[in-house]
Amino acid sequence: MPEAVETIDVNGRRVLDVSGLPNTAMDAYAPVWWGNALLIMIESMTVLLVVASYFYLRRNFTEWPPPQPRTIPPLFHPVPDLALPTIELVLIVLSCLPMYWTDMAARRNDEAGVKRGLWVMLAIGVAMIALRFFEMQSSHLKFRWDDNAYGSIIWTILGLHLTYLLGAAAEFFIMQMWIVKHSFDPKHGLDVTLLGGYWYWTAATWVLCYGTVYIGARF
Amino acid sequence: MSEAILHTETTELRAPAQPEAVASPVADELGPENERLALERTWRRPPGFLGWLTTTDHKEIGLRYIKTAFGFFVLAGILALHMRVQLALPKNTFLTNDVYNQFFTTHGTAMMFLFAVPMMEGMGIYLVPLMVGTRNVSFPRLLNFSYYLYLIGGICLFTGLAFNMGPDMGWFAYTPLSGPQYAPGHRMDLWSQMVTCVEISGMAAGVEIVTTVFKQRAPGMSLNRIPIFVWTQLVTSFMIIFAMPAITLCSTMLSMDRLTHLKTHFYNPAEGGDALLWQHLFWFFAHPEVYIIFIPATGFVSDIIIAFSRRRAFGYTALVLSMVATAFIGFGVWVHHMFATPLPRLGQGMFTAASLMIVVPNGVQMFCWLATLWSGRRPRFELPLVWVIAFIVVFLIGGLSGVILASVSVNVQATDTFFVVAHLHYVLIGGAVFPLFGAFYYWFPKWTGRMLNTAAGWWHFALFFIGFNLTFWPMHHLGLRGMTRRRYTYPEETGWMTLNMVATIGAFLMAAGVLVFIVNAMWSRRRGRVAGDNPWQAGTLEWATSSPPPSYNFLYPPTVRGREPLWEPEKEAPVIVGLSREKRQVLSTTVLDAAPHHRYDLAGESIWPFFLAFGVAATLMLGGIFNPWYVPGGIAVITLALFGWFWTSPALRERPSAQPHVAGQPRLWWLGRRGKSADVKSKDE
Amino acid sequence: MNSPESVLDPAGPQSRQIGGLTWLFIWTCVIVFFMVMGTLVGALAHRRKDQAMGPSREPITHPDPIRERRLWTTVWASIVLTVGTLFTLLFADLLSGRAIHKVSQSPDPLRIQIIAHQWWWEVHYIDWPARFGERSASNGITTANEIHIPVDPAHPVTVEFELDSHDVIHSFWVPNLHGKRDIIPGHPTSLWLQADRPGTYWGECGEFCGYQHAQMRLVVVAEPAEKFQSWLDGQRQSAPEPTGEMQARGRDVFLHASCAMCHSIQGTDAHASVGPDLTHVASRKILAAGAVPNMPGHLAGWIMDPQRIKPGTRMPQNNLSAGDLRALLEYIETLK
Amino acid sequence: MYRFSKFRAWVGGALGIFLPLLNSTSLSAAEPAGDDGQWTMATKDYGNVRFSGLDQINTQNAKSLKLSWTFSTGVFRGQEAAPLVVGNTMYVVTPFPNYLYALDLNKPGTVKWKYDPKAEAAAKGEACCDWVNRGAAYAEGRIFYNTLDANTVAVDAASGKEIWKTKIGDINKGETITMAPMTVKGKVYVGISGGEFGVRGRLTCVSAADGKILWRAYSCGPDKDCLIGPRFHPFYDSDKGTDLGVKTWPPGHWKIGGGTIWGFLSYDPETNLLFYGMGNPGSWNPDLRPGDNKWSCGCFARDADTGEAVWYYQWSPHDEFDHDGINECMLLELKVDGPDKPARKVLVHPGRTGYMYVLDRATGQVLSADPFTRITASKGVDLKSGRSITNEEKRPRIGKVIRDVQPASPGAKDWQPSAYSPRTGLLYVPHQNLTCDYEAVEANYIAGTPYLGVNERMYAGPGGYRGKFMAWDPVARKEVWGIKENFPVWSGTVVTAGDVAFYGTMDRHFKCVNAKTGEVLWDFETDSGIIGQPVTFKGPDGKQYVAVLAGVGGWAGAIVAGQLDPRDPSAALGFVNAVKDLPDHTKPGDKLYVFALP
Amino acid sequence: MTLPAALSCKREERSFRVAPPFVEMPEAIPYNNRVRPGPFATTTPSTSQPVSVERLSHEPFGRQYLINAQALSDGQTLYGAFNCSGCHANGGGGMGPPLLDNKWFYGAEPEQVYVSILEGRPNGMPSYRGRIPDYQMWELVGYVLSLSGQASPNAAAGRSEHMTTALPPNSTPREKPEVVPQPTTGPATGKTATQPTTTSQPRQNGQ
Repeated sequence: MPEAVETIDVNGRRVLDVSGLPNTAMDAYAPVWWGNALLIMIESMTVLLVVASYFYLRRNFTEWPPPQPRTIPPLFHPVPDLALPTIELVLIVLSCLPMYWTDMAARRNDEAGVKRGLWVMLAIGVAMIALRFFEMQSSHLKFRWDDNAYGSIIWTILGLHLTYLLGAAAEFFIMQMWIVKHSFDPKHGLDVTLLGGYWYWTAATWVLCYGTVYIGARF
Repeated sequence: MSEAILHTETTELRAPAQPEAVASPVADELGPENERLALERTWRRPPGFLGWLTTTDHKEIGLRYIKTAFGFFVLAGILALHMRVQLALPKNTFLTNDVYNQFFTTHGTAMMFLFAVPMMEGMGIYLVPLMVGTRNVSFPRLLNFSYYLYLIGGICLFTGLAFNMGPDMGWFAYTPLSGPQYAPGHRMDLWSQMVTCVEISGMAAGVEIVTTVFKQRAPGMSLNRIPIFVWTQLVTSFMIIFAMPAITLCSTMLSMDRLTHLKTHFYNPAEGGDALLWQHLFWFFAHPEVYIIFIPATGFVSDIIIAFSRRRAFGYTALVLSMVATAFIGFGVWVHHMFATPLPRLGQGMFTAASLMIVVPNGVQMFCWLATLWSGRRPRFELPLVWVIAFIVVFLIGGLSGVILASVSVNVQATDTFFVVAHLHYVLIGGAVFPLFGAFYYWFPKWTGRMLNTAAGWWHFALFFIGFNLTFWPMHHLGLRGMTRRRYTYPEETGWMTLNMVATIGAFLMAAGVLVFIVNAMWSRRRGRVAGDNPWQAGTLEWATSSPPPSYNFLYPPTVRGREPLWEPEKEAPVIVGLSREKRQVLSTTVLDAAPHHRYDLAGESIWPFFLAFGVAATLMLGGIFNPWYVPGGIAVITLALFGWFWTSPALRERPSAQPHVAGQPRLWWLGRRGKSADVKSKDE
Repeated sequence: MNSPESVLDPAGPQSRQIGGLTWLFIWTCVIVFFMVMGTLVGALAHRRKDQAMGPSREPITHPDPIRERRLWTTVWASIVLTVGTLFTLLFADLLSGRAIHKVSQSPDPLRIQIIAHQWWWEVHYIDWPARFGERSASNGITTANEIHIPVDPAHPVTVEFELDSHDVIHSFWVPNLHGKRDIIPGHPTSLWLQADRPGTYWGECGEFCGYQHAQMRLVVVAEPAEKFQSWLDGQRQSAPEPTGEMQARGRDVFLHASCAMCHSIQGTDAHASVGPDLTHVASRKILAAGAVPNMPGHLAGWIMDPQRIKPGTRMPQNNLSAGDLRALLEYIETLK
Repeated sequence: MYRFSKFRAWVGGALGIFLPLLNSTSLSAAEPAGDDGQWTMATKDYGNVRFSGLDQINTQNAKSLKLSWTFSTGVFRGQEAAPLVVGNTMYVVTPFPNYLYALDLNKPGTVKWKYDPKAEAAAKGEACCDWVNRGAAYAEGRIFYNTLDANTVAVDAASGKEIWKTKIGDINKGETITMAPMTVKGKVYVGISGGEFGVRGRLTCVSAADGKILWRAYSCGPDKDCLIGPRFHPFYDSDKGTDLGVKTWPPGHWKIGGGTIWGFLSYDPETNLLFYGMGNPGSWNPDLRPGDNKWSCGCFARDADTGEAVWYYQWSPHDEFDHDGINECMLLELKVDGPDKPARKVLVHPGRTGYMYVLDRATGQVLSADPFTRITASKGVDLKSGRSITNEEKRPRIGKVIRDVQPASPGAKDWQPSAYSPRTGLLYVPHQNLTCDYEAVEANYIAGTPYLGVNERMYAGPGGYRGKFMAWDPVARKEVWGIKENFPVWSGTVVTAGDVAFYGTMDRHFKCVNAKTGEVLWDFETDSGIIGQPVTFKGPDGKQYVAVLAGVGGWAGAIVAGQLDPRDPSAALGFVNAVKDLPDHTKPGDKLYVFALP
Repeated sequence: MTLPAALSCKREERSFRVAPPFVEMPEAIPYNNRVRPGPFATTTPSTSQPVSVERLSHEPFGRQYLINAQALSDGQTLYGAFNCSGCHANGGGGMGPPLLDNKWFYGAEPEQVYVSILEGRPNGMPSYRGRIPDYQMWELVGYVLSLSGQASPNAAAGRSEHMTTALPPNSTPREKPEVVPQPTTGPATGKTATQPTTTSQPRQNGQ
């Protein structure tokens, strides 16, 4: 285990020689991990506040979701469709597994493994975005964002989560590009593990959003 | 992107790994001078406009933050003078109501969002790396990004004002007045996008500071040895991280409510929205915001008191814990801004209790300062200390009027009157600007290498202190006599004229004080007395390097043996060697004990952060004000910038540097350097 | 420096409670302030006798532990004192809150509905103790910017204000009588108060509400029950028929120019409700929510060029011929 | 069989009026005693029963009904009128400009004459819900009807010459007339429309002879104006007291208090009482008019000669959702007390509020009030106090959308008249299944402009269908059968002794159904949606004919008639949202269809 | 970024006071329409109206209101206060024709809309002459035009704090105005049949 050595240099000063220390670190030892964790904290706060707003606005309605008068025939208790988001839920929860493998591959410095994992994750990310695209239609959600406060808040929750997905997919893509173009190195290994953390968080957030928008509306 | 660079680097990166050659004490034959030259080459920012634009030096950006924020302070102050002139006489016609509304809104907004918070961030950005003994912040490019986003946001606000598009609904922009129906045009859109810009920038700075403090402290600077100012910055940054999402969220919701094609209903009571939702979200941010401004100021106070009473802080742990407690409780008192709204009485009682409780940690801080002063050496009345003493006086008044406002019954009388105006100015000017001026006098020598002129400083102090009290003390009376805030005129029979006139005179005295300070600063930075490294014989690490510090901060980064490292009897704490001279490398330490852990390469200059800031601002401003269809385009720009940023950030393992520095600067370096030295002419030539 | 609308000049039980509480808080704060100031002066000026505390500039890195402990004792004592004070204050606040709540309950209040508009107050008397007349919808009155309430020491009359806003947030505030109550669209609320001495109390809109927030004032006239009764009865009358030719012409002007598009006068065909009800406008003390006193000259100016007096107000500029204006003023003067 | 002809027009009013009336009263009690085959008033009879004794068309042969002839009026607006058949002439009133056509039934469809009242065009802007007219009345050789610009005219039935024209209201104040007048004993009773304009509702009694106004009975204001005197004995305490028409309003508000009368009147010759309902109080927004707002949204029984009020019952005190009380009051004798007890003289009112009210005709006591549709706006009717129980959750508030209020403003059933068959003992009720989102907003009274203060958007209630044609058993107090229709059933209905009932739909179907089972026997597709009142009569050739005007419009069809923009759900006071797809199903029409068996 | 700001001058101007001149309304012009809202008028006082010629000086008379946010917002308020919404709903129409669409019976030029409000129109539009000050009429004109997207979308009113109805003016697609004759009694198909017709040949399309 390399460590910093306290010694006396040629000029007779007491010095702490850190040249023996590694220049890589993983997890909470790496500053980037902290940057990532803090950004996740910021976003968690945002998600929590949006969800809190959801329940705050709910108090203003006697029925939730309210009837949808725009369509013919109008809808009473127009809960959003469950099929797509449930597929998303299953997909994103299951996708934590390949993400985990990728994460582990990165820790092992297994370039092929990381590449393989990133391809899978990129595909999953794109699939999620595609699913979200189909999900974010008034025909599924039953409301437009400008119909009433209920419509506004559910679109906002889904849109917010969509930006997380977009961000994740973009990161999978750029990471993969880098590894294909250059080669795998510990810095990008660290990045892949951080991306893993971010993805787990995105999945957890979706569980929360799903619970709020889809399950919450049914009670 | 430069193909050439990428290509060569690719091939080099694929070369088999070799043990890394770093400067070792043995190799350091030429000693400090060689080290200095090498570091100079590595850390100096590239010359020219592009270099200026892309800089990642925390000192440069920190000072820019400070200067920019001070600029907004002056502008907002000028607006305040106009308002004071308008209010000096009843039924005055100096300003029209429309202009007055724009002025007071811009004044409040600029002071809160563009001056106070960024100023504190700027101070932190400048001082924190120095105080923890490292060479730069963890994410230097993020710093560049956050500064430009802030700058663009601020410029937009004042440009808007100049073009009759100044926001005019008050700095807390209560819906539905700020909503689409009652605030026509784009004034409030501009406001909310400006707020979003500045808060994103603030959050970036918060992340920056937390990581730097957690990961880059000098070896030996365990958590219980962190200078109090750094603690304040740490706590503040955490508060930023938890509080600011609320304002970005609620201002985004406001924009969406107002925006063409979106027109959501978050705040439309008819369609199930709620005007109170805005108030909850806004105050959930804006009350902690007060502490975000105030807590760093207590850091100035603590450090200045320690330096002048010449003893280590009395009750260091108590100070830190009370600060943390303040931060926690600060999140639980937002409702006291809403006591006049129809809320359940029980809730109000709880929030009263919480609001009173916050006095306790603040009281503890106050007692610890007094105890430090009491038990230290008899202080010399230098200007920094004088400002801090004035702070204690003035802030105490503000705090006590805050106690008065914590009571529901009294609050419903006093809220939204000039009593609150007086209170908040006593708290914010007293709690932040007084310490800030003290900090200016204290750290000015560090920034410029020269002392501020003392005589002018005393004039500044006298004018400002007297002016301040003349301005704001009468407002307590005005408020209790029924003068509501934000009114552009008042009838004569109210009898408010005399006090208003006094306040106006005071405002001009304050302005004169600030003017004296500006002249003093301009003059002193070139002609002031040379300060030397540590003019106050203070004990924290920023004084361990030259004034102003070199681009790499410390020739040999220090290690720490105590809480006030420069005062430790054992002067011989070892210095750090073995960091790469060719790369912008810093030592990363562990979070709790600050034990050396690994070497960490920082990113170098790049145009992408600026590009990203511009992209984000343009997306927000165009997409959030005019048409949401600009957003996809903006996202494309943002993505491109992020790709560029990522692509050019440093890899952890790089090719061994065979030669001390790269010969010849690549033509397109500004697209992104990996923190390696550019060939910059050294000073000796 | 005498000011008519002062928090510290209470005229009702609610504001008296608050006033007392305010004084308690103020004096506590004054005492605390001077205690801290004394300590501060002491800290700066006291002579350092101790050896370790001598005149040297050497920093003290290891303060004397005994002294430190003594200091800690002092600090702890101060903290305990602070907490104690705070509890006292909290308790006082809760007590006064309860007291206010208690005096605010009345089974038979005078209920006044206030609708805050940009930038005036619409006032409806919707219920009252039986002695002030038959309680039916038609016996209520509608006025603007001026509220009369009875003062009756024998049988105090509690006034319940039902507050609502249909545009933006306003805040109802009469400093002499009670604290503010924000009127938030979508959140109708109520406020109870009582006056126990006659007088004219000014009120303000407490929450910034747009261009004329500054000139959205109201006046509360607390008067003995008999006077109040006669005022109430007077307000219940329809507008008198014009007597002279000039007044008749004035009414014609009112009905046929743009006035009747927004205002109503009971007893005529004008029933519009965008602007204040003018049935008894001449009996009011103020015009335009306190922007100008109610005098013929001001009234003329207000009718002709309201945007000069109150820029942004909803009242449009008018241009009546001199004769018509005179006639109109003469008619309005009869609307006592 | 008494038969009018122009030669016998001199026969006195009393006699002339009485006979059809005797028909109806006797009919309501026992077997149909035949029918003269005429249709002399919009309601067919004084009891508003709309039962025709003709039985040529019956459940067996109805499926072979054929179009006999058509007539195009040239006015492409909502055709709500019932054609009159007197002798060999059919009289058709068009929407504005309110032409009156006399068609010769001997030569089917030829125009004998046309009368143009030259109604003022400006009235079109003052009519809330299209420029409709609900028909005319015949008596003494004269046709009486109302024009949109608030005039009542008497036209010589033979020549088409105007005999007199009386101004009943002032369009400058938003007063228009759309209702069909009723004539009794030489008097013409005329209401007024304009509840959306804050007019002061009243019933005007005009002399049939010369058009002089004999008396007016206001729906709000002092007792003197409302003709409330010593004879007034309402059943419920809340209606007792002096000057309630003033006291239940904010000061002076009764002057703009609405309570208009624009539905059908009923008349009971035995007691010489008129029964009619009043419309909504002035300003839809209830916040502006605290109090019960007497005498709006209720039902008056008045002496037909003097107009003195006898009793009053309020369907919806302090009306919150524009639930006008103008729906027809059907005068029936029903065994409501039990099969063994004697039949009781009752007044049946299928209310806009969604309740089927059965009132004692003599006292105004509510015997029962049962919901005949889904109701969320109220929680029932308290039979003790007679008041409907408000649903606090759905109370309109300014600036707050109250969702899913059923019935919506057009009510569970609007003006479209029902019919009653004494043969089946069932009521045939065309109605709608609409709910709405309702937001009160500030309202400003300016004479001659709408006085509403409401944003509303209607939509189909649960089930998705918007209209229903229902048979209701008033004794068993339940629905017997119902036919769900896509669009509101805005047409009237008629039931015959052949046990068939006719109604039309807005998507252009004219249907004949078995009155006992609800089976659709015959369905004819017309040019345009039907909102008119079908009538049946015996032609000069002795055949039974069925006639109806097809031309969509009215409130429900305003989107087509007025070419409104469906992008605004609040258009046409919110009805557009409920029938956004109507333009895909029909275009405006102007045609009279006459059917007969081949 | 400063570009939109630079464009904002006119849009964001808030000028409440109408500058003189006042013009005398020529009462000699006969009413186009005898319906005049408000209390019944026997005589008409000789009011003259403050006219808005110089309210903003950037654009030609009448069109200045289409680019000023405050004027359009005031117009929105007045549209409700003067009960325009009663007949024209939130643009979808009702008793009056819709204003959201591209069909204009009497022309969509600001001056034509102004005359419609001032003089009324024969098919039911009342005349507001003398009832609404001139500059407020112009504000109404601006708002009415903005309903079909004729005003600058940057200045047009956003959604109101009410029930969601039609698209707010700032989101309404700009319609191309088209002058069409009012279908007074004719069918929607354009065929104007005012003569009664009778068919004796039954057309059978039912059973």
